[in-house]
Amino acid sequence: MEMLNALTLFSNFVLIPGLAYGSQLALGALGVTLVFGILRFANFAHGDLMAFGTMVTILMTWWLQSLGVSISPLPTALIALPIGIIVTALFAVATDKAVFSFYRLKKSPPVILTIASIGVMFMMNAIVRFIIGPNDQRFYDGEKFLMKAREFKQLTGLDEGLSIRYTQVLTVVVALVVVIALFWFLQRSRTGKAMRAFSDNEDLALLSGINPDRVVLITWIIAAALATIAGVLYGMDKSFKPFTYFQLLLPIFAAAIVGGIGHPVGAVVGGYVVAFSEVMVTYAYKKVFVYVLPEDWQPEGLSQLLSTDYKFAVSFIILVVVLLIKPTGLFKGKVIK
Amino acid sequence: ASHSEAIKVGVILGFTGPIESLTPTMADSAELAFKEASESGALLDGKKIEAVRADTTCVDAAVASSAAERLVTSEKVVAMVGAACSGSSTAIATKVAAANGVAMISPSSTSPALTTVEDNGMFFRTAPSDARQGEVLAGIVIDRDIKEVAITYTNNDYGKGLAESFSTAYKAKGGKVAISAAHEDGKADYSAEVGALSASGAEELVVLGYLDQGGRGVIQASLDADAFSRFILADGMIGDSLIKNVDGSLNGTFGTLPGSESAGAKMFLDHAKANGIDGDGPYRAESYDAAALLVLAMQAGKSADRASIAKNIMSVANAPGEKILPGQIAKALKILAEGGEVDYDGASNVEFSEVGEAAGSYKEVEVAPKFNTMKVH
Amino acid sequence: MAGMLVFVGVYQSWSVSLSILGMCLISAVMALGVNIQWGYAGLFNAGVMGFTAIGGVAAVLVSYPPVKEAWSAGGGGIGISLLIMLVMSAIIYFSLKLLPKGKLRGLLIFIVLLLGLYVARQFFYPAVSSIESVDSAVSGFLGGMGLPILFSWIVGGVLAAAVAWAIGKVALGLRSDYLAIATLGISEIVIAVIKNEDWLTRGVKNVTGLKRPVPLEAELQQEEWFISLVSRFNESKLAAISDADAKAEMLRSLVIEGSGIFVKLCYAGLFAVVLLIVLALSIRALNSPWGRMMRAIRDNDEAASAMGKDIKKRHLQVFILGSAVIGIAGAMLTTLDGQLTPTSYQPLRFTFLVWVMVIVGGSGNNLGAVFGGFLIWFMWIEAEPIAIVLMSFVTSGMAETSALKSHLIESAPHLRLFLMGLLLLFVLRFSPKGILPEKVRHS
Amino acid sequence: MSYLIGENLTGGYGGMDILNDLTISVDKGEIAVIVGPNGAGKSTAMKALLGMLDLREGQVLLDGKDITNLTPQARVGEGIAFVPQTHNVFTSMTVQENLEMGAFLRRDDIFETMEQIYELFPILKEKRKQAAGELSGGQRQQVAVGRAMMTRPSVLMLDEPTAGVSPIVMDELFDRIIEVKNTGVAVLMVEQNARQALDIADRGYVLVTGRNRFTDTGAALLADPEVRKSFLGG
Amino acid sequence: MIRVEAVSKHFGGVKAVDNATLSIEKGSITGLIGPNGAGKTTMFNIIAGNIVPTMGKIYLGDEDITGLQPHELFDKGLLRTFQIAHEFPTLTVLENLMMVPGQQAGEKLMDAWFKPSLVREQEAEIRAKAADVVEFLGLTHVIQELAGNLSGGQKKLLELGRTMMVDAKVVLLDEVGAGVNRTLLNTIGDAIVRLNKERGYTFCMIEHDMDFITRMCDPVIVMAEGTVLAEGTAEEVKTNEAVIESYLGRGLKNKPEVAQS
Ligand SMILES: Nc1ncnc2c1ncn2[C@@H]1O[C@H](COP(=O)(O)OP(=O)(O)OP(=O)(O)O)[C@@H](O)[C@H]1O
Ligand SMILES: Nc1ncnc2c1ncn2[C@@H]1O[C@H](COP(=O)(O)OP(=O)(O)OP(=O)(O)O)[C@@H](O)[C@H]1O
Ligand SMILES: CC(C)C[C@H](N)C(=O)O
Ligand SMILES: [Mg+2]
Ligand SMILES: [Mg+2]
Repeated sequence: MEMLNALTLFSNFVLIPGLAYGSQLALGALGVTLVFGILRFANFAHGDLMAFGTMVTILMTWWLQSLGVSISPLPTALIALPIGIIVTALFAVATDKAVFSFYRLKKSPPVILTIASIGVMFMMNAIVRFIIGPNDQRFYDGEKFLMKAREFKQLTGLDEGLSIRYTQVLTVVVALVVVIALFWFLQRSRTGKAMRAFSDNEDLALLSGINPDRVVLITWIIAAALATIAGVLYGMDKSFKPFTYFQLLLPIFAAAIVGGIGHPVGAVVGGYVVAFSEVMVTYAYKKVFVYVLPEDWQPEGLSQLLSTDYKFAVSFIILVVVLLIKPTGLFKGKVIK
Repeated sequence: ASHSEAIKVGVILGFTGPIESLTPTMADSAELAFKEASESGALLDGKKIEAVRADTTCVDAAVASSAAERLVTSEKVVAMVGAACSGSSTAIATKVAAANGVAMISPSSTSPALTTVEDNGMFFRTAPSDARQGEVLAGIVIDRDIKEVAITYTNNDYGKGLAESFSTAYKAKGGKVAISAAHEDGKADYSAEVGALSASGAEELVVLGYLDQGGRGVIQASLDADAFSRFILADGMIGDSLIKNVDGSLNGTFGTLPGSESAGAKMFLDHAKANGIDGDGPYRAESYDAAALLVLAMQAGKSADRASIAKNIMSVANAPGEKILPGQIAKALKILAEGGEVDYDGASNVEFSEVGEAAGSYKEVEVAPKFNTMKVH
Repeated sequence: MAGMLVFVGVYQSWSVSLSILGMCLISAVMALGVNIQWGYAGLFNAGVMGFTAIGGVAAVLVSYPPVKEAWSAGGGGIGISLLIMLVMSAIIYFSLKLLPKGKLRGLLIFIVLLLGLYVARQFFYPAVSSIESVDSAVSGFLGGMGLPILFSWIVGGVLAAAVAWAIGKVALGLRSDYLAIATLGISEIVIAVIKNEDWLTRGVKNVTGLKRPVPLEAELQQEEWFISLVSRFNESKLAAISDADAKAEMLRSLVIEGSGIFVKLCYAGLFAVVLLIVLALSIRALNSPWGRMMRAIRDNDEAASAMGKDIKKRHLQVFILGSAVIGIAGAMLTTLDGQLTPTSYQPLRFTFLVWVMVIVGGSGNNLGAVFGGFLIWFMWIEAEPIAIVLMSFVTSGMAETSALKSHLIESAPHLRLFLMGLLLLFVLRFSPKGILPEKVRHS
Repeated sequence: MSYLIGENLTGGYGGMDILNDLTISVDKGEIAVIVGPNGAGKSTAMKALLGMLDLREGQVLLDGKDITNLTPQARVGEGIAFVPQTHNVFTSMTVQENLEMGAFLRRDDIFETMEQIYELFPILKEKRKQAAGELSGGQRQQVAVGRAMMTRPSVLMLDEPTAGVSPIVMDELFDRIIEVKNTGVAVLMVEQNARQALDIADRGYVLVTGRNRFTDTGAALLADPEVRKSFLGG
Repeated sequence: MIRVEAVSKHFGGVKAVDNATLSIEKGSITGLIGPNGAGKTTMFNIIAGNIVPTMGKIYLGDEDITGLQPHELFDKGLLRTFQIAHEFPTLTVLENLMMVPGQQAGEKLMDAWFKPSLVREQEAEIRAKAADVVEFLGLTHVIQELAGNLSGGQKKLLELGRTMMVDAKVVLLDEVGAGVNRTLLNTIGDAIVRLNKERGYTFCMIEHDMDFITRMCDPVIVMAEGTVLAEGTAEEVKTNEAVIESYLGRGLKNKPEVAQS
């Protein structure tokens, strides 16, 4: 019983939130790592692309809601999502045509594309705020809890509750499905291999008859789809706010790079590394110990490994340490010069 | 200058950056006061006021002072409403306002350090220093017989200052702070914070942050995980958008915010609503008041001259004189024009200390299911 | 560029133009620092923010007057714990040097470390809490040394260099983007320390009212010599006014305006001196065999190493140099701001924007970096008024009450970022290698 | 009329012209070998034929058709395969994937061709799951040639295919090239192992500073003492 | 001069070098041949400090140099070239050579800043030397060209040229001949012999051109599958059955009439 209580407590505050947050980061990191791996530059506009995709989906959702369309108990946003993806993909492709393709043609070094992406980031940033404003938007209208803490207590008779949200489950499942799909696509499918070939050696890809425009197009479409899915899932779980989406950029990049650039599985693992290092290191284990330890072993203080003051520092320390041990990320990512 | 030429006043707030969702309505509230004055036709014999907005970004002192520099030396504003964030206010006060002799009234900079800033007498604020709010809030918490709390604060001068003053006062009154942990604004996830806070064993959580930032994130995450069910809040957290945006019940949540149950606060809400502004939110009342004070100071000195405005702010803010409430700017202008005196109370019950900051009375509010005022402290 | 500043001077005001100039100069120094690392050696330092902040801390530690109460409350404790740490490091250093490698040595070091940390903590935490409780609303930290703030520019550079040395030792083995994220992470750690170690930096409560290396405007306005200087400058203007009251009024406003300009000129002069020194040294270094060696290392470190160049040492050297320059700029920035606000250190502003400066200016080219610093800062500031003008132009035709109009006006500040992005893309489109591309003087 | 012809090719990399009025051709079922000093423009000539160089003058004909304006990928689609001198493998992909990429445009079953390549270069079969970037220099060269052969081209262009491969592999490679040619493919290669290459060549070109210096059958060039001394190392 | 004792290098499962022992005698021009993938380049990488061996020791003279960094070995007079040319693409040909000499005053920042005349003096010397090397390699017409724009063979020449910029004790040449015109290669061969005779350089060269090996090298070491398969004079090695089987082969099948050499 005590053991179960401890486990429930740990799951409720560490495991489940960590998994869900990790998956959210992972979805974002997948998009980043894809562009990073195939088009060989760090796309700073990805956070704002996520915001853009989410915004389109929200607008669609509102419209559908105003029409009275609903698939309750599922959230309406799910019907709006495909449209969000399409619009975002068009937008991403247009951006590439207007901005990035030029530098590819010039064979500019990656850093130039990265800086250009900062320019794009500023502009998207403004576009999103122009259209939907800087405020919080909530658009989740489905059933919220799969399991409420109180219900769980009643159900099991435990002292500790466990709450699980639909959005959390959805995010974890989607993240796993997407990473498997993407991994399969890149490793096994013809197009996926062509994309990797293109990223490896553009000239030689040309000589093998691979059409670079198609590779770029597909990359952006997938990246936009990933961005929209990630953004919408995050927005459903927490809320949509443009500024937060911009702030997501850093942990997402950290996840993608720690995992190893260009490696989908790495991105997901990286997401979990970042998420759990935030959640676990600063968690106060006192209550858990109270359950599992005998009376006189129980700790005096909060049993935090480190105070929350240094929460972000801690996750960055872990990140740096991981890199020192595995200099190109957990999954031997690319080194883009 | 001819009559047709409008008087320019700066509205310098963090329109982009971490408080970008707060500032538009603050600016609207301030401009509402200007509009009233302009439309009254009584301001300096029918002068109009033109508000010139500028962005501080909230976090970048260099941008803030450049923007203020532009307002003062290029746009030639006669005074400024702003800045919002304490950091920006400090930079502008020392580098621009003091240097050029231009008065500024901040509606929301609450850092205690601003009390002693080297401003050459040019910096005023309608928001009270955080030093006092902590004490008031601690008193309320003790009165409700809550003996142990966990605290989370936004990791900036506002949050930290408030958290310190709260816990000092709370401990002095016999309370126990189980944990006091910062949260950063604008982060993606707050489950780690909630985990630590809840593990501290405290049953009540004091949230000292912003209602559309990390503060709300912490509350949401707490409700989702069933870690805390009600919260103790300070001014930055209080506003109806919190109730609207948090998914779950906040019933029983209580807190303090500057202001009074004066008729003024209510009047402001109605007055704002009539003008299409949602007046119920952080620092909106204070913004309106800041603007109103500038207008009245012009009128009192009978001149839109910078020095004259700065000189007259105190006199219109404090007694003696007729009490002025929101929506009564026209009336006040008339009184002043006729040589009378006013004591502007406005939406937030303005009363300035010698250094020009609101002494501040505080409302105790509780959610049921909207924020209701219980008492004034 | 000068033309643009003059344009602003004429159409907005000289004060605005000079205040932009001051920041342009600082930005240029920062950009030079990054350029030394990236342009010369291909080191991707995304921790610019951290080094800037360290410079800022130096400004406080050098110039802020010591807080006596805090020192007497906890100075001793801090001192003792520092001493313990020092002794501990010395023991570890010598045991590394003198003792043979082995389990025993490892164990010894571990024990010393543990013991040292434990003992130091016993002094450290009480000291910290007593320091922080000294008048915590306005002080609560140790303060600095009360020296002229100009010293901090050197100290900032030295401090940044020391930190860079430590970072470089551990992280320089990483390559390209991995180094970037590691340095970014470390800079976040640096900021976290500055934000949380209140006893040293006052943390997020900010340190304001730093001493200035130049006179205060308000005092200047009272100075006899200054007033007479201003009136001499504007003799004809003043002479044209006959009315004595109006004349005094005019003089007063001229003095106020003049004081602002005078102060800004002083700052700009100081910054310009630093910029010129750094620039001269950079250019000379780049065009020397040292620069050639660095370019070779950047091109192919494996081959350079086979040709006898000590890559690690050189990378470390460049990393330290560049970081020191950034640290100097950070101290200058805090000097200009007159305050240290740790929360303002955001990667977007202090890391990425500086990178934009370097790349847009032309990486590898010192003048390019300087130019980029000027241009990007100028855009960063001037995009706002342009945006407002643009927006009011767009909306001028609309009805006063239209919802669209108010929405657009409301959104105008965001147009600033839009314009910034647009300009950035424009510049990059027309000079994809940067405005002044790398131009090496080949031997 | 030869199958692939580059006529009066003139052009370079922006500065001085590297190719000066150069003409090169190869017919089906024929091996043509280009030799010449380093920097003579041999690789540049290959690039010109492939459309990876801006020509100022001249034209490229394939089977009588003017392909001067086609993109490189389009020329690949027309049946030209090319092994560059450097950067000729996908370093991050496995050996097998490298070969698959060679057959990217093919829709039929590539299994058989792949087996043939493995037969020709047994080491590749052994290493098929290893990243090409981890191979030894000679092994990489084999991957590069294998990749090009996977396209089953009508023209096979090789830029120093035997650089760095061991004698035994070189012999096998030449054997195989002869076989390929015998199936009616036009083979054009640049070689510094010139004697061995000219030995199997139907046609040889000696290039100096981007110009045709000698053009003859392989045997004739081999027999020419001046050519031997100045270009073939005696 | 160099002794390699029981050295192994494993990459995951691949045993690139497998318990190999060999030595390069002082003053010799030693050939190192073997099938592709035999581990020759890996052996060079180990000797030159680019790779740390999994097992075994390497000696330079009597000094244990296992695990030393490449630049430390450079200072001890051990130089190498790379099989895949490692030029510095954004440096000119001249600069590629001029960067080589160690202990240049101008490479110390303090001197670069404050002793310009000393630096200038040294530069003039180094430049003259580099110009000689360029001349020798026949690259004079591209002396100011960026090395990245060179042809494949020119890059290999440059690679070789760098070793000629300093006085070395031991030079490891990894297939300098591959891609180099044979006529020029002969000249290079002569130069190598001259350096060997006149200045006492020790050479070890990996090469697949047996004619060249035969002309230049004594002894010749044959590696296969990571270990030493045979050792001896070129003639001995060429007639070794195992070497023929795994490395030399027996000529073309399709065109048996071997070219008259
Ligand atoms: N980084 C690496 N990872 C895995 N395997 C490697 C790596 N480097 C080399 N190998 C393997 O080690 C073996 C020896 O390679 P090495 O480059 O030493 O061969 P070599 O004798 O120089 O051949 P060549 O004559 O073709 O240049 C090869 O089978 C190669 O595939
Ligand atoms: N990208 C480039 N930009 C500028 N010049 C180039 C470029 N590539 C080659 N060159 C120049 O063109 C000339 C011919 O080069 P090319 O590569 O065609 O020679 P090559 O005959 O193939 O020589 P090798 O036998 O050494 O491979 C050389 O002088 C070289 O410097
Ligand atoms: C607008 C508010 C968020 C400002 C805050 N009270 C501060 O002083 O910084
Ligand atoms: Mg070539
Ligand atoms: Mg090799």
